[in-house]
Amino acid sequence: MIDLKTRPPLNVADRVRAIPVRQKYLPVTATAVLLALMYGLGVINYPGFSDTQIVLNVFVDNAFLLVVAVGMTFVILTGGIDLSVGSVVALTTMIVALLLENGWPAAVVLPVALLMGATIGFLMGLMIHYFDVQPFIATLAGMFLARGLCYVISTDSISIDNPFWVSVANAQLWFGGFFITISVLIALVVVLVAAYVLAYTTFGRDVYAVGGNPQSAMLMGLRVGRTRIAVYTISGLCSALGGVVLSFYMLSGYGLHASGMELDAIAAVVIGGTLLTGGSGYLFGTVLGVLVLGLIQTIITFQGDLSSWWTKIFIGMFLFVFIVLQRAVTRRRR
Amino acid sequence: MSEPLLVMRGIGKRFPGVVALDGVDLRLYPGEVHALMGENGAGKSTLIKVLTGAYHHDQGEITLGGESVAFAGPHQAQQAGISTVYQEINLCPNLSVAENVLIGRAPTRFGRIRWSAVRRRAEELLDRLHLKIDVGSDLGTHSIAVQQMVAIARALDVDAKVLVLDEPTSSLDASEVDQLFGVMRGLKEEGIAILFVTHFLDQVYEIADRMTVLRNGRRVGEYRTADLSQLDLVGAMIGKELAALEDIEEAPRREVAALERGTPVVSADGLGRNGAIAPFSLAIHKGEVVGLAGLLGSGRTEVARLLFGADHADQGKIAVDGEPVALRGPQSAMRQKIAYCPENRRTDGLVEELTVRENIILALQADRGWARPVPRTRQDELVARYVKALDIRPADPEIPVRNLSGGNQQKVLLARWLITEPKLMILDEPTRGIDVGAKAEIQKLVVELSDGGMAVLFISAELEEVLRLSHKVAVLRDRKLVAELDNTDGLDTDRVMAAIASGGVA
Amino acid sequence: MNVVRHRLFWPVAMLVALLLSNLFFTPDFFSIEVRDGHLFGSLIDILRQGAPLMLVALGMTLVIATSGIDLSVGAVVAISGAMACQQIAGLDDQGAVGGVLVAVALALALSAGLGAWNGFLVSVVGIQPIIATLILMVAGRGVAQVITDGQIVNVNSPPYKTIAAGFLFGIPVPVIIAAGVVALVAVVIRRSAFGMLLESVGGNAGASRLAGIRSRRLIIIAYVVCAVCAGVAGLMVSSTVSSADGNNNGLLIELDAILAVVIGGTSLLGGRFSIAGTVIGALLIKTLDTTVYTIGIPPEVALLFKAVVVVILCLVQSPAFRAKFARRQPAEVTA
Amino acid sequence: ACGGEGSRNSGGGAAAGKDDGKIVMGFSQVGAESGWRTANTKSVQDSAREAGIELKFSDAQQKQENQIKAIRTFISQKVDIIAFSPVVESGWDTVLKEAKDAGIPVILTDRAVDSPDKTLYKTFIGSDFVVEGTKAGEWVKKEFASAAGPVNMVELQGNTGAAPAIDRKEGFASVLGSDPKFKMLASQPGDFTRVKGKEVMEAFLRANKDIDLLYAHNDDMGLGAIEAIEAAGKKPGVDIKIVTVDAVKDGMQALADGKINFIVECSPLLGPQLMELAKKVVAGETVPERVLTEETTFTQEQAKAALPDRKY
Ligand SMILES: Nc1ncnc2c1ncn2[C@@H]1O[C@H](COP(=O)(O)OP(=O)(O)OP(=O)(O)O)[C@@H](O)[C@H]1O
Ligand SMILES: Nc1ncnc2c1ncn2[C@@H]1O[C@H](COP(=O)(O)OP(=O)(O)OP(=O)(O)O)[C@@H](O)[C@H]1O
Ligand SMILES: O[C@@H]1[C@H](O)[C@H](O)CO[C@H]1O
Ligand SMILES: [Mg+2]
Ligand SMILES: [Mg+2]
Repeated sequence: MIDLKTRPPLNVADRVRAIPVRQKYLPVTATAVLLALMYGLGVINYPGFSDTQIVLNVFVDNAFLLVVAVGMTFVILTGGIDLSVGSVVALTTMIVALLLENGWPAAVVLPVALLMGATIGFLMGLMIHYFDVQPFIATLAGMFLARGLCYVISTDSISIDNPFWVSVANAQLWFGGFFITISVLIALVVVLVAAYVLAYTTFGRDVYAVGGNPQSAMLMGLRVGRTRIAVYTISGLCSALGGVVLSFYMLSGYGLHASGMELDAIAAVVIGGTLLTGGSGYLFGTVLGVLVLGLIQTIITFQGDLSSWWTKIFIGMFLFVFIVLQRAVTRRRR
Repeated sequence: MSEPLLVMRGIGKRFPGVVALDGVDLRLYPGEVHALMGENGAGKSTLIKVLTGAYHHDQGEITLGGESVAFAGPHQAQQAGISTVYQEINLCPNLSVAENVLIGRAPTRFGRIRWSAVRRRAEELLDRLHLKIDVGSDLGTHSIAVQQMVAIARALDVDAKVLVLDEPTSSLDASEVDQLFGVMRGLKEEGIAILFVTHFLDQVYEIADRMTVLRNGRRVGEYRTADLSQLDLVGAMIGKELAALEDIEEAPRREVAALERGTPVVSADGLGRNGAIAPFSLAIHKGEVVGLAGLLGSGRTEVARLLFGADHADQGKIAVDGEPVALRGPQSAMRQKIAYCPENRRTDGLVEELTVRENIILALQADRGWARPVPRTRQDELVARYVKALDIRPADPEIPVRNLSGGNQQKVLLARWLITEPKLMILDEPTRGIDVGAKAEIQKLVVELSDGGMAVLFISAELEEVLRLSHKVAVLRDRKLVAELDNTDGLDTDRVMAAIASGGVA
Repeated sequence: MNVVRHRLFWPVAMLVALLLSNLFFTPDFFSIEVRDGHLFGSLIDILRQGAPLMLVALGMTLVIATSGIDLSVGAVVAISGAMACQQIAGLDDQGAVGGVLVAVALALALSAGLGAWNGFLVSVVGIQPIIATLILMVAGRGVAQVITDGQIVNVNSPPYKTIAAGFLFGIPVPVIIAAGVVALVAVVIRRSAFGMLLESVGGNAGASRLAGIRSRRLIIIAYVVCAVCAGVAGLMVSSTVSSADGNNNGLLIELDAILAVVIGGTSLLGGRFSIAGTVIGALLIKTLDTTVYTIGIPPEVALLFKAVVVVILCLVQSPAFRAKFARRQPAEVTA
Repeated sequence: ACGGEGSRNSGGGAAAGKDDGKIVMGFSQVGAESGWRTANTKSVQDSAREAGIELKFSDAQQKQENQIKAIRTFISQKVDIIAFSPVVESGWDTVLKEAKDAGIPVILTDRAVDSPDKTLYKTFIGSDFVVEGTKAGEWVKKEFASAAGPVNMVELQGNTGAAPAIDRKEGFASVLGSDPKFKMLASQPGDFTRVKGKEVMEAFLRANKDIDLLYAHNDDMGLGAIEAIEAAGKKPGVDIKIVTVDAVKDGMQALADGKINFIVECSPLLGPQLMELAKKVVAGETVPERVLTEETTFTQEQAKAALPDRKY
């Protein structure tokens, strides 16, 4: 009989296997390279673009999107989708503004807002897991619900003048002539925590497993239900936190805030190389995806002579070129 | 004997339209290997899924260590000490091998997974099965056989009282089966109860102490292996005395001389694909069965896929009936009347939510294009013919193929390609997971097809089967075609093994 | 018993319930009157107003069957209307049937081209459908406005007006068009092998390839049909008010369309699809809108109302939910 | 000082043509959601060209956060002056403070902000939506003064939550809300669009047999509603009186044709006034805190007279 141990090393096979390992990082790498190219394009074409503050502004202006996209990454990694995020962001700003207006202390308002977001996410998770409602639909209902609640609270915008909120909103952290805001710090912390959770905790790995094949994950004895409910809860929580960050950014609550943000968040995650079918992707990619979207906007503003409709076409073209190039780089032979 | 560790009593389970289990009893004692036997669709996998809570049963009771249990899901079953390898490999292809072995119970410190420990532990476990692969690689990049081993390694890691193995050996070759049995014997000694499903009767007699036989969702009986002859076992499974078993055992070896080798139906000349298979040349003639032998991962599937155009060859030529052709994809291969039954029926073969009829008709229809539908009456006629010929059960062509048992799904796949009446049929592990009776049928079918002039490329992990059916055996090793052996009197499993081992003719 | 088990029982029940609730507020809700030989009435309104959504949802069904999704349908609605109206506005005689037909043909050809573009990105370039079609969703409204130079283009063309406001045999033309397209697509799909092959590709793309299905072609066709359906819807929408508004026509129709498809029992994961289900889904959504107006639900809670209906519908349709809460006698089974 | 052409490539400073004497204005527009808005954009662009002001135009695609981003980018580009149309009143303090710190003056157009700190912007030029609603209400009150009542009214609102929708509703109600003679039968959003306006009006007509007056928050919805009224076999402007806001060309045409009875103007043509103010502000002159757009109202006769020179 043949002893498998004495097999000579699989030379060809070894080589074959060496590639896939790196291939995992290919989408993220491609995004990073293309992002750098895009930045270069801006620097060459527009005076003043090379200013470091421009890059920092992309973070300042997109901190809330980043926070929301982190939650979305969890959901998409399990193969789901969350359309409710934009509305939950809006609802959060609304609730924050309402409670502050009624004189609630900031220390109470903050947890209440976060809890509200997590609860909505949790309920959608229950619907998806226990009642087998498709994520797209369950979260679409969540989207209607949250947006609807905003209008029930008020159709008008409510401004925030709570001193704590105002001081956080206006605080600028200066270093060497450049500044970021507290919101940027919050976003970065969220990113780091989430990246750690995904890479190093049992829960994080369950997320990937469920995305790889939920049926298998169930049979492997993983708690699929708990994981799925948890990711929607996390997404709800991140949306609420994103809403809080947005309320720092806008100092107001308004039912029309963050309209369409779900698509921005999904686009950011996917541009970052995460597959919508789940199971594959990295949080770092999501950060890059948000930067790509932010940079597109900056370039268009710098361009400064586009009509409203050409603006739309340009955004579309940027997305197109970006995604096709990314695709070309990562395409696998078969 | 001591008290049974696990008792299932009066288990009933219905699916829409089918009674999969009807009052089934099962007893498992500590320190025994217990075989669960039955034809395709008898209810074995269903019973296992009921046991582990993957399905909820309608009737009956389960006790473990004397206590009544009802698991809400595999997670709870695992917690209670039941470790399971399911029939269709259920792992996550997107995760690394190491993670697949350990996910759900990876060692942590302060909530942080210790990745180095995970890798080490996975390597140890795979080592027990003598599998040396890079545990950091993605599981999905490995062949089914390797995945199967990984699934087993995963089950072995648990501190289990009961180990359930649903057809773990279906894609393993002889030496791997040996490794597995070695491990199973060790576990048995430790007092673990093992429930084992296989369609290989020899394996049952080699390893099992007792067995429970199912037929049509009912328990036929519980036997000591020593008390039941192979023939009686088959009789119990099938429900009648059957000579089929002897038929296969005594089937005459294929006569090479009887074959006229004119222009090959399909010939490959220096065909190869970088990183997948080294350039090889192979000719398959009208009415000839060519067997592919090799260890797992040796590149048999790669050969098949290149010949079908499923993968793109980056060197070499293919000729059909002597005419050079370019295979740009499965469609162009089908134009040349080449058919391919893939080994992984779930991912590469079936469309699970389509019906049996639709799955059978699929390739024929694809070939005609969407605008020229196969008339319904013709569909029904063709499908009925093959459902009958292959004895597909249940014989209702309008149920989703998902609801069929593994073996019957395999037959559906075969039927799909048979109705296209190919010149060359490539069968990649067509008998995996098929019961004795059906296996005999399929082997008979291969003989009939080749007698009728069809060329067949036959891939199987069972060397005996390859030798029994093939006129010629091509031997692969490490993704290289190393030998081509005519199936003359002198050829036996030992010589093929030797060829595999040495990389040439012994 | 068997009726209750039917896939479409719950959507239909919900539809009936909504209609009945209207009756409660508007006693003559069900009355259909004949005026000048034309049918009028709330039910007719729902059918007529629902026609564009029905068409868009129909196309969406095919795309979803391939396990794709098309977010760009709203933009295509806008582009098609813009193209047609811009074309007609440039005619010397806007009442000329020939000129209007040319405009319509141009608009639909353009829609088909956009669908082919989406299909190309998805099946040839291999971009995930949601992102591939997001590109056109974003850029498409811009394109529509470029066509009309950012203006709302008015037309004064009786033939064009007919598309949305005309009557044939007393039945509103849009209803006839929608029914015709639905019937045509349904027949072509079920009579040919298109539907089955589509379901196969959506159910298991890898296996379909190995079975020799040319999935690229099928997928492109699905996106083209979807875009053409959206194009026809775009004609209807712009014809209702004889003007094309590139920025607002078809706004958010993609969400309603997807919702209609899913309510109708087609899974977003692809594979099996139901055209009848989609039609019912679309009618249900349109009835929901009408109900909000007729029973006077305040705008602030209208969305909430919609959310509640969607949730209830999802739950009653979920077998898991019914098993838990509406426990009925165990299913009878025959071997 | 030197020619405008060279400044781009002259490198060095981050300023986009800072020292060439030409004023650079960053203008952040909300979007292009209606014909009104498009006319507004065009007016700003055209008058900038005429006034010799270099315009950096940015479209926010209907999102406040995009407007804030654009303003922040303008600040880093070191433009001379920033102008923008905030759709929402609140939420501008932070970024306006940044502009102020950078020494860049800001002009608000179209809509005010609710900031208590009036030093954050130089001036606000635009219409008052509440006043528009009031004007509409007052016309209705006069028109039906001799009617016995009750006067049955329906209302087509703008997008739920949009400022003009809220204010026009409020202004209208402030005049008629307390008068029992006027009954608001139904009020639903028509999203400022013709298609939606028609659809909602159809439902109104089915549910309410007897409607005397339609108040639409803009012309477009009114135009859609006219189609619905005609399809229902009634005469718009006669059987059902119609009052709308905006006075865009298509609306004026309908008014002249007798299908609309009264339009309250909401002029999008802020451009010339804006450029004038901008020059003054950059030159350091003082400007009034509030500049109202020159706006009027139109009856059917006035519409006929004004129609020939209506540009948008
Ligand atoms: N999910 C399901 N839905 C409906 N019917 C099912 C389902 N799973 C299995 N069945 C049916 O239950 C019966 C028993 O199937 P099971 O998979 O247990 O057979 P098995 O003994 O494991 O066969 P094999 O040896 O082919 O794997 C078969 O008739 C099968 O068609
Ligand atoms: N024992 C092994 N050690 C390392 N790698 C292996 C081993 N067995 C298989 N592989 C890997 O499995 C992959 C698939 O091989 P391939 O599909 O050619 O297998 P095969 O010859 O068709 O075998 P089978 O169908 O029996 O699984 C290869 O990437 C190979 O590296
Ligand atoms: O129609 C217009 C626009 O929608 C704009 O937003 C302001 O007011 C309305 O009159
Ligand atoms: Mg089985
Ligand atoms: Mg193989």
